[in-house]
Amino acid sequence: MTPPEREILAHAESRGTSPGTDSKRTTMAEAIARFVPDGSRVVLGACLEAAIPFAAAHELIRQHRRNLTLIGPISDILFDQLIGAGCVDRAIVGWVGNVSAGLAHCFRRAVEQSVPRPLAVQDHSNLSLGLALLAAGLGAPFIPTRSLLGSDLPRHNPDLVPGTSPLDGSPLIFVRSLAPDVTILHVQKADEEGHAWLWGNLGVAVEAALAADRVLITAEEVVPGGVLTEDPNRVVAPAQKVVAVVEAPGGAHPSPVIGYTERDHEFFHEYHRRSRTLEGFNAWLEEWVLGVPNLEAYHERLEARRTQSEATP
Amino acid sequence: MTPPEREILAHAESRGTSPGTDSKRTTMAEAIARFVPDGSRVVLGACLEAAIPFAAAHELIRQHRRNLTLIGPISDILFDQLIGAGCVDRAIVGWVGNVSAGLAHCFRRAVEQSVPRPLAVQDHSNLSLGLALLAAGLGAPFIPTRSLLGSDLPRHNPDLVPGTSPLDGSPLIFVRSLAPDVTILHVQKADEEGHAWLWGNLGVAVEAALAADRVLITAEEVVPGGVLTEDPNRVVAPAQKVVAVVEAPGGAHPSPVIGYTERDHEFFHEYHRRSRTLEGFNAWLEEWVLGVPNLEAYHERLEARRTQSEATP
Amino acid sequence: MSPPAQDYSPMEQMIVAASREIADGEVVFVGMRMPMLAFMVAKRLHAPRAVAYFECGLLRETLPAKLLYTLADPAAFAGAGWATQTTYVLGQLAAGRVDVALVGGAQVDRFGNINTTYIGDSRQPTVRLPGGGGASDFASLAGRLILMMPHERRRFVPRVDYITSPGYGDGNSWRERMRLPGGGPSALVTTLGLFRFNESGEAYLASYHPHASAEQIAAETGWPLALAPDLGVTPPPTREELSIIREYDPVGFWTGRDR
Amino acid sequence: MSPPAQDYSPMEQMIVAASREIADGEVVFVGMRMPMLAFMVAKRLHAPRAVAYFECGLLRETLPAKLLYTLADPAAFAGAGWATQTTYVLGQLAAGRVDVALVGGAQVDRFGNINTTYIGDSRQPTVRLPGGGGASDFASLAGRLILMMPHERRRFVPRVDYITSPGYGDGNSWRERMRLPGGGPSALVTTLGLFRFNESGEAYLASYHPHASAEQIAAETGWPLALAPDLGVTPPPTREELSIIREYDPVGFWTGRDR
Repeated sequence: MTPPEREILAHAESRGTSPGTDSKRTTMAEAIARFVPDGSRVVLGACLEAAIPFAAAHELIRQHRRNLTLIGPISDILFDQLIGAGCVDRAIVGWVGNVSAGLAHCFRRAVEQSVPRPLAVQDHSNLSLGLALLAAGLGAPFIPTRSLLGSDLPRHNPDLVPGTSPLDGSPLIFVRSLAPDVTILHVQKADEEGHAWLWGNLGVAVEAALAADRVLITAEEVVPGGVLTEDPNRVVAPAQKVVAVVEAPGGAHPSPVIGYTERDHEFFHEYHRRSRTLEGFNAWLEEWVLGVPNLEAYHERLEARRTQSEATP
Repeated sequence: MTPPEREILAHAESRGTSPGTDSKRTTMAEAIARFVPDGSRVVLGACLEAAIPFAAAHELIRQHRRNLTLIGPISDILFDQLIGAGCVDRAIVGWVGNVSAGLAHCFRRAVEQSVPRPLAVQDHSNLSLGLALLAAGLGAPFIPTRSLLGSDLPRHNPDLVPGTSPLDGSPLIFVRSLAPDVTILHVQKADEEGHAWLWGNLGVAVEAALAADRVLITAEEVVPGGVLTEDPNRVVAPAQKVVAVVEAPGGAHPSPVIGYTERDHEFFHEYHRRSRTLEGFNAWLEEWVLGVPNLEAYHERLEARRTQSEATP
Repeated sequence: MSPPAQDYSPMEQMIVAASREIADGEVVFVGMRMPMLAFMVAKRLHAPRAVAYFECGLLRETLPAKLLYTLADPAAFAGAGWATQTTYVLGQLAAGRVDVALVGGAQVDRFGNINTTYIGDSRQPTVRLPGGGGASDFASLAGRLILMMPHERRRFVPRVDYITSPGYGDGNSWRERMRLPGGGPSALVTTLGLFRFNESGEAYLASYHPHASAEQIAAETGWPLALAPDLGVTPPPTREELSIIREYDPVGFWTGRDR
Repeated sequence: MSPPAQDYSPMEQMIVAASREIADGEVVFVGMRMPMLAFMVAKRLHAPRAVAYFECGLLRETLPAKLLYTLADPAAFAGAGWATQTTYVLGQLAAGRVDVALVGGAQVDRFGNINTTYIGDSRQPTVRLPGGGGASDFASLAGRLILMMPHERRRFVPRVDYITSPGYGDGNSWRERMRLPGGGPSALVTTLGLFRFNESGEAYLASYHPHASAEQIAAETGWPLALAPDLGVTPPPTREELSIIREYDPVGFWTGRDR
C-alpha cells in the first residue's frame, strides 16, 4: 500500500502539536490488574479464530480473576480455559469449542456438571452477537433482525426478544444492545498513545471496541508514535478509549496472527486430548499457565519443547 | 504499511485459480447509461465533502436523466447541480449547500419556487441517514435511535418513525432502512474486477455500498488485478456487487481526493456566485457540463482557464 | 465428468455430492470442514465464478492456497477479495444477497432442522455442544441451504432436541409463518445418500450413494424413510473430484481417511 | 492569560469566548467554521489533551496543519488518529461518549433550539436552508452543547420556525420528557455576548462583550432579555488567542475581517 499523503503528513508533523494522551504502555500483569477486575464483562476473541488474546486470558487465570462474564463469537479454546480455571460465571457466545478438534471439554463439564462451578450461557448467533455489540456502539437500545425467527435461541436468551415490527407488524427478533466493561484485542501493531492497527478478518473487533467502556490492547509490536497515524484508516478504534497497551509478541499463540504467525494446530489438538479429563486439564493448566510467570516464559517453554522434539529421533 | 503476508500471497497467486468475475471496466457514458436509468434511487457524495463523484453526476446531466431520487448526507453543490438541471424528483439528505460558501441556490429555487421542477425533500440527520443505509445493509427493517427525539425532522420525514421501545417503552425514533438502487463511489484505486480502495474519511460509503443493489465505481486509477487484493482490508465493498468500473482521474473535482488532489475552493465560490440566478446557473451548466463532452474535455477547459489566468497580469 | 473413481470414502462421496449443488456464479456462505471442501471442488470444476463468504469477515473470489483448519487461517486471508467485519458479511446474508449456504451439524430431523447446542433437555443436558455460531444465521437467511451430515441413527432423529438452525420447523409452511426470509434446506447430503424436501418441508431420499442402499439408510434414519418416485443412485465421485479433495486434504484430516 | 488585544472583530470575540467553554481532556464534536476555530484556540491554549471528532469520519488528537474549508479537506485527514465511518463517530456520540459539541445555526430561540432547515412555513418556506447535517445529532446527544451564532435580531427569534437541533424545547424539563439523552445547551455564545441557561431551560445573558452592551443585546434579541444577577463583561480576546485564530485564518475567511 502506498501510504497516502506523505507530504502533507510531514507538514503536519512538523507543526509538533502535542498528542492528546499520555503513554498507556504497561505490563500485562499491571494492565489486567488495573482494568479487568473481578466481575467484569469482557470481550475476548473478537476476531473469531484469529488473533485471540491468549496471553491476556492466561494472566486473568494467574491473577485468579473471578465472576467474569465472557463475551465473544468463537473463541477457539480460550473460553474453555477460563471456564475450566473457574474464572467465569456467564458466557455470552456464538460457539464454544475447539475449531479443528471438536467439543470444548471444560465448557461441557461446567454446563453439564457445574465443574469447577456453574456456568450460565447465553447463546447468540454470530450475527446477533455482532448486532448486540454494534447496537451498543451506536447508542441504539437494540437492533432488529429476521435471523433466528423460529429457532430455539430466543427462548433461552433474554437478550433476543421476539416481537413485532413497529413499522408493519411483522415478526422480528430484537437483539438487545450489549456494552462490555472492557474489550481486549490482540493486534499487529500499536503505539503507546493507544493507536492500534488490526488487519485480516476483523470479526466483531470494531463493534466490540466501540461498544466497550474501555479497550485493552495487546500487540505483536509497539511502534513509535506517529507511525500508525500515517494510515489512520487502519486504526481499529479511537485511541481515546484505549486504557492500556501491552507489547505481547506471540501473545495470541496458538491462534494465528495475519502477517506474524500461523495457527499452531497441534497445540490445539494436544489441548483437546489433555483437557478431556479434569485432571488432564489441571495438569495442562499448570504446565502452560499457572506454572509459567509470563508470556516470555511461555514462549521459552514452547521453544524448549520444540527443540527437544526435534532432537528426539 | 507493510503489506501483510507477501509470501503466502505469492504462493496463492502462483496457484492461478481464476477470479470469479469478468472485467467490469467501461466508459462513464456506458456505465451511466446502463446502470442508472431514469427513476433510480442513487447515492452520491457518500464521503461528505470528499471524493464526491462529480464526473458521474455530470454524465447524468448530459444524458438528461429524469426522476432521480438522490440520497446523500452532505453533497457540497453536487445535488444542487443535479436539481438545477432538472434530473431530480426527491432528495433524501442531511444537508444541501455549498460548504465553504453558503446556501444552495438551485435547491432553494426548487423547494421555494418549484424551479425548474418541484422537489420533495426528506430531511435526515447525518446519523439517521447513516443508520437507514446501515439497516438495509444488515437486512434490518429499521434501527432505533434516541437522536432527533423532539426535533421537527420526524414530523416531516415518514422514514423517521416516532414510537416506543418494545423493550422498555421509552420513546425512540425508528429509522426505516433505505436500500438504494445504485451507489456511486469515487475512489482512489480500483481494478477491473471491481475491487476498490477508498481511504480517508469514509462518511457513509461503506453503508451505502452494502445497502445498494449495485455499486458503480469511478476511480482515480484503474490498476492491474491482484494489486488491491494484497490488502483486502482496504477494499471498500464486495467486488461481487460492483457492476462497473470507470477510470476517471480528477473525477471528483472540485472536491478533494485524499492522496490525489486538494479541494478547489475557488471553483466552489465561483459556482456559488454564478448559480445565484437561474440564468447564471444555466450559463455555468452549459460551460462546465452540457458544453463539455466528457471528463477529459472538462479538465482541458479547467487547465486552459488556469493557464489563461496565470498569463493575465 | 471424468471417469468414476474406484476407491473413496463415504465422506468424500458426501463432499462431491454437496459440491454438485453449487451453481456457477453463485454467492455462497461456506462453513468449516466438509462445506469448505465441497465449495473447493465446485469452484475448481463447475462453478469457477462462485464466490465464498466466510463468517469471520472474508470474501474470496479465488480459492485459498491450502487446506484451512479454520476460516481465519492466514491462508484464508491471503488473496481474499474483501477483509472486513462479521456484521457486514452476515449482514449481506441478512439483506438477501447470498444464494446458498453450506452447513453441518450434530443432529438433524426430517424437517431439516439442525441442532448443534444441546443433546437432551437444555436445562440438564447430556451433552453441551458448541452452539450454532453463524450457522443459525445461514439457516435463517440464505437463499437456500445445503446440509451436510455423517449418516448415523443417533444424529438422524425424529425431532431435534433444540432448533439451533431452523429448517422447515414442523412443516406446513412453518418458515412462512415464522417469516423466515431464507428459503430453507434444498438438500441434505449425507455419507449414505442425498435427501431433498417436499412441499411440506419433509425430507425424502432422492438418491443413495453407490456404496449404500435404501435399506441401510432406513436403518440409520430415525424417522420413516420417504423415497423419491425416481429414487436413483448418486453418481460416484469422479477421479477429478477426488483429486481436488485430496490435493487440499492430502492426509485426510477432514475426510476421515486417517481415522 | 496574555494581555488583552486592542483590535479584534466581534467574530473573534465569539470564537475565543466559545473556546473557553472547552475543558482539557474533553472529547469534542466539532462543526465547521467558527466551532472549528474555537476548538483550535482551546486545544492550543488551555485544552491540549482535548480530542476532536469530525462527522465525516475522523478523530484528531492533534490540530490540522492549516485552515480547513471543510472537515474533509486533506489537511483534516493528515495526522488524524482514526479515519472511519460517519456512523461510528456519530455512534460514539449516541453512545454517550462525547462530552461537548460546538455548533452554529441560522435561527435560535430563548430555549436554545436551533433552526437550519426552513425560514417560514415548511410547506411554503421563504427560505430553504441547507438542513441540519450532523448538528441535529450533536444537539440531541452530546453531553453538553455550545451554540455559536452571529447576533442579529432576525436570527434571535421568540420561537424558531422549525426545530432542526433541539435545545430545551419549550422549557420545563422538555428534554427529560422527550427522553433526549444529551444534556442540552450550556452556553450560547454570540458576537455580542454570552448566554447561559437556567433550570427551566431559558437563556439569560451572563456577560456582554467589551464592544457591546446589554441594551444593544436587548435590541438585537427577539425575546425579553433576562440578565444574570452577576452580569459582567466577557474578558476580551488575549493577544495569544487572537494570534492563533489569525494563524489559521490569516485572511479572515471565516472571521469576517475580509468582508
